Amino acid sequence: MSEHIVSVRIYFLILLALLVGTVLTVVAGKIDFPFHLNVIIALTIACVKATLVILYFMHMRYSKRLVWIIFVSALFWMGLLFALTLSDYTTRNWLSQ
Amino acid sequence: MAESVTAEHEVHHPALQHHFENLEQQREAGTLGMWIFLVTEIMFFSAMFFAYTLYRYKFPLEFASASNHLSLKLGAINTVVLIVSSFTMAFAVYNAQVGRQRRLVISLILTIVLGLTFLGIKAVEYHDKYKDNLIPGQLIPGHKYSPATIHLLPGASPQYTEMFYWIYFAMTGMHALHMVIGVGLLSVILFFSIRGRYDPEYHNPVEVSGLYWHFVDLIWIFLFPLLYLLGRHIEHGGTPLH
Amino acid sequence: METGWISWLPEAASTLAGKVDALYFYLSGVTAFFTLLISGVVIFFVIRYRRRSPFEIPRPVAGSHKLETIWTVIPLMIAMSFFVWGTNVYFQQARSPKLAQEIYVVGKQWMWKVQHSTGQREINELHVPKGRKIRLIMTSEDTIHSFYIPVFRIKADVLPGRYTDQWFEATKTGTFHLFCAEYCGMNHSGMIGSVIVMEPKEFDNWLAGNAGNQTPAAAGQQLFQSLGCASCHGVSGEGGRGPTLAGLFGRQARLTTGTSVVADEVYIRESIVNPQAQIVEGFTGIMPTFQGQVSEDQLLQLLAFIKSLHIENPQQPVPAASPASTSAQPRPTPQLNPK
Amino acid sequence: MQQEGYEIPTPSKVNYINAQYGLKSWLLTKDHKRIALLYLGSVTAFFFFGGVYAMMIRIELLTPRGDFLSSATYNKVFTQHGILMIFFFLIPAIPATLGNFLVPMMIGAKDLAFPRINLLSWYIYILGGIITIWALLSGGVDTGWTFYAPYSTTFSNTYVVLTGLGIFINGFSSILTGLNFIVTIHTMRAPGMTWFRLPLFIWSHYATSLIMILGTPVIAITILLLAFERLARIGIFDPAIGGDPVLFQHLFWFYSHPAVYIMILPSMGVISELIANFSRKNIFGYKFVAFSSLAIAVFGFLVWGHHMFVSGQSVYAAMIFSFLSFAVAIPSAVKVFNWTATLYKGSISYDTPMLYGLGFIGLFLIGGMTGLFLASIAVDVHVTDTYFVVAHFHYVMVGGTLMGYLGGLHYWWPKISGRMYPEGWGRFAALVVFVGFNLTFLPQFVAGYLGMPRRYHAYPPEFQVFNVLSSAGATILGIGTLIPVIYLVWSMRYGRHAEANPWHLPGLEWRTPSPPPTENFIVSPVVTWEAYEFAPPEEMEVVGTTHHRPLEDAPVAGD
Repeated sequence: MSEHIVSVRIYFLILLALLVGTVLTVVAGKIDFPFHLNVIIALTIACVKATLVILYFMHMRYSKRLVWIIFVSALFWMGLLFALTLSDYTTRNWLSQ
Repeated sequence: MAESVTAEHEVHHPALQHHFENLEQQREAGTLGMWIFLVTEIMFFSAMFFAYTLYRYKFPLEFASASNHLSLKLGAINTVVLIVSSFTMAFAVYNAQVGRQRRLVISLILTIVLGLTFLGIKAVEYHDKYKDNLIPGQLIPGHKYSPATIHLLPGASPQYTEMFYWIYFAMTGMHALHMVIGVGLLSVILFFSIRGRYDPEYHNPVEVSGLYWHFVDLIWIFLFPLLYLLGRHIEHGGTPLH
Repeated sequence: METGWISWLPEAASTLAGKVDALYFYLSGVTAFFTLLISGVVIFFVIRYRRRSPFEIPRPVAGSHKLETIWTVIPLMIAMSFFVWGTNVYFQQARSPKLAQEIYVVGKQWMWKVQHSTGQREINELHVPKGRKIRLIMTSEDTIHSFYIPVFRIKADVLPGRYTDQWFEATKTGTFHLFCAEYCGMNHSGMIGSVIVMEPKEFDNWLAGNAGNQTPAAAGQQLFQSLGCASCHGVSGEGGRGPTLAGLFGRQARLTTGTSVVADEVYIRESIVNPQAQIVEGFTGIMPTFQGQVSEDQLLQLLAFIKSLHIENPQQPVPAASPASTSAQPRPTPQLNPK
Repeated sequence: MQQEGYEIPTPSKVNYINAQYGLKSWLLTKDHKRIALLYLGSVTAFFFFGGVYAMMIRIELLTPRGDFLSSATYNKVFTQHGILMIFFFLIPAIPATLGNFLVPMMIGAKDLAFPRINLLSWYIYILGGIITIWALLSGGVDTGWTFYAPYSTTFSNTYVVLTGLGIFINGFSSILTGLNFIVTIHTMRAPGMTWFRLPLFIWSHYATSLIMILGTPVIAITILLLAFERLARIGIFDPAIGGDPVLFQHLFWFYSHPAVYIMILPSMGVISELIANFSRKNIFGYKFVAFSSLAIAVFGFLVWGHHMFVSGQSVYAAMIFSFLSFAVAIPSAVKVFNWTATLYKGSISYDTPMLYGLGFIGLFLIGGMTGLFLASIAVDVHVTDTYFVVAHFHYVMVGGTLMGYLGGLHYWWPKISGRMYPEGWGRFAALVVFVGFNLTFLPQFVAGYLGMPRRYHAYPPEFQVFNVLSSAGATILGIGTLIPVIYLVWSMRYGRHAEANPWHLPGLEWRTPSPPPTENFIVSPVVTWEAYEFAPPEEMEVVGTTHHRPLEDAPVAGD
């Protein structure tokens, strides 16, 4: 397997997308969305930006499956930390209700 | 299968380490090693992200009030600086891959300069917080934390804004530390690039340092909205909810 | 439990103890059986198949999915029986009974401070009646402690800045150990005391014998005046610029965030030290924080006072174990927000 | 099918030990085998350092009154015993010594993927160790190895920050070791060494490394936040600004529970080797044993809340954690059953390593079974923070790791040192360790259920009988661990020279001279056999994978 060389054009496109994402998130941050949407919008934009960086700048798109597995498992473990700890905090006062 | 093992031993690239069979194996090991290191970094930060999540959920108004005190302008500029530096880093890797020596050196220098710019702006921000006595606790003698300069949203109690600043300094401080390490790492790469150590066949160190640099960018991509943006809509007349 | 067993098991002196011991016996029996079975098989194999000549190569044995499945599923089922039983007993214990008599416990380095609802104070001793349900409401003045009574098989950490609780019903009179079970610093092993279980009658005498002490509720009422709470919440908690407190305890309170919380001990404590955190609907956050101004003891007294406010006459002390005084009983829902 | 592959390892005088001389050649070595020896020496030193503290604890507890040490000193002693033993002995014990030595050899590689990082990890370990010992000597630390906030952040006036720094630094040594193993196992296996031909030792080290890289960073940041909280006098675990001390426990146990598996999994790997090799049988249910290691690594991350059943955590979270804790018992049970089945119709020798292997099964049975008591919440509420827990985790962590460590050390000693250890002494010491261990910790189960809290400097007199038994056992155990040190050191000079393959085993590490040359193999090996494919010497010769010589006629060591 030889390494994949990403073209400069793609790098430029990604840069553009990241900058647009930054502007969008700042603008969206100042607008008052209903239903707590602000957090969701901000995090969605951040996730999209992060995905672009990972896939193209970090060449994940062209990497072996092992690299995908490693990265996804990191997110999975982070999810475990969040989920199980929150299982405590979110249910602490259930008993008294 | 056995033949291939001995066959490739004949042509030695000078950068091939003795215990690897060939450069391909060495490259694979290097890249894999960095990705695994990034996994540990994700876990490292995730504990702080969790603390953030928990306390923001607990003190939404205090977090929003304290967050609004941060400079959105500087934060946004820094985001742009870091994104561009990520681009120049990617460009450096590209030039290493295709063997353009001069461009590799230039893009590495650009990346380092942008990284230092980020740190400079961060230092300005820290200094502002220092002047406003917003360094949490008693870390700095004579500058005990005081929320006096924070414009509190209705219903926010001042003492819990300290929690926000604790987490702000912990997360951005850790991030800045990673930036410093990254700048150091890239300086070493730059040094070797100038000496012409890398070629299209062997440039794994550039690639691996690039992975690290992008990762640091990645963390900031999340830190920026979480720390700087989460209460802005309230400032602009929104409902004070989380 | 009197005979030879005495050195293997602690006395069982609460209604819970028997249940925990039963589970313990079940666990011991099952695990001992399997431990002996497996070690027996191992020892048998080791002797039976010992190496007889230096170069013998035994025939390889293929694995068996059937066996693997069997020894995955059977332990799983046994483990699940432990889980169900253990969790079941735990949940019986976790829910405090509504009709329990309440005793306040404050842990500090390195002593236990106890106050009964009649006002009696004790240090490193806890007098309780046999046959009545007792609920301990506990907090710490400094670090984490853990209130542990082995003969009752109960233990719960005592945390700063928060209330935890546990309950028991003693079944045996006598004097028993009380330990701090969470390491808390230099004199941790000295943070011990006695639990004295008495016949209910004797206990009532004991309580009466120590008259003259102010009840926590009464002390709380004084604090309520002296701290200026009454100026907003009304002398008897009837409300004013602040929300009504009479009848609040145990009810749902609607908050400005649109959600509602049960006004339990934790909520009331939080509202005193961090009034801005959960503001009742229809009010603004004008109340100052009392963090650092009232001690944990005083907080408990204020709490006792607020709890007592559902009765017509708030001054009346809470008599021990009288059903009328139980705090967490469901009540008709009075108006929370005077408009 | 076998055309070529093994050159006969010609007995060469040059091996990794005598390839170079001088202190510098050791301190700057990048050879994984030499680094393993550096670790071996330092890890053992930390074990005895921690052991001295253990003896002080046991002497103090001989009598109910605190008459030997003051309570402040006693608190420091048990804290430092825990810190040294856990962070500086149990966690690196097997991976950093035996793992470092054997992972490349077992997969047929010349070294680990990152030899320089490997050396760096030893220096980090030593630096962390020096800082910790410095903290201990300049006044010590009394928070318990668990560092619970807010005691550690606010109330303790001992060297918490310095000790924390030592542990923080040491964590990176663990991370780098794990990283190195994973990359090595993925990229550097010899041709023909497929995943299911790997010895189970490698599988368990792979699983261990996963825990090291996923868990260790969390404790590192937690300790760091704790240290800063102590310096700033305020922080995220402090109720004064709305923080929750229980959050510290969550983050702490997120690593520290899986850390138990960092200790026990490598040991299980050793035991799998011992059981299979010393009964000359392929391991029963290879894939089940291999995957159970991974299952333990994954499930191990889901159960930390069982340390917190009385901590004020939500009762529903307690229920979830209890359930998952029972689930993690299953893969451990599967391993024990498969080991037992492996013995069936084997050819079982009673050499020292096998005695440790069997001893491990015994101790692990007791440790594992009592874990079921602790996973049942109702019983746990009564026995948590008592000597029941102390006994349980010593059985699992110490019993498990020590048995695996000593067993593995004896098993591979001919390879490591090129010398045989004295078999008679070996068996004797194994017996002493086993008896001493059980005498130390069995009585503690009883004391614990009777209600004796842990970390007590003085205790009610009715518990004395158990403590006297325990202290007697600890003395025996202490002697039992000293004996091997003496005769192993002795054997390095006076022991009988070891052959390349003294036990007649198929593993790759036995197909190279003892001690091995610097790059492990004379020719890069090609693997054509399954793991634990035993064959009589003649047949092995037909396969052409091993030496043919008259060496085979020599009697098996110890027989």
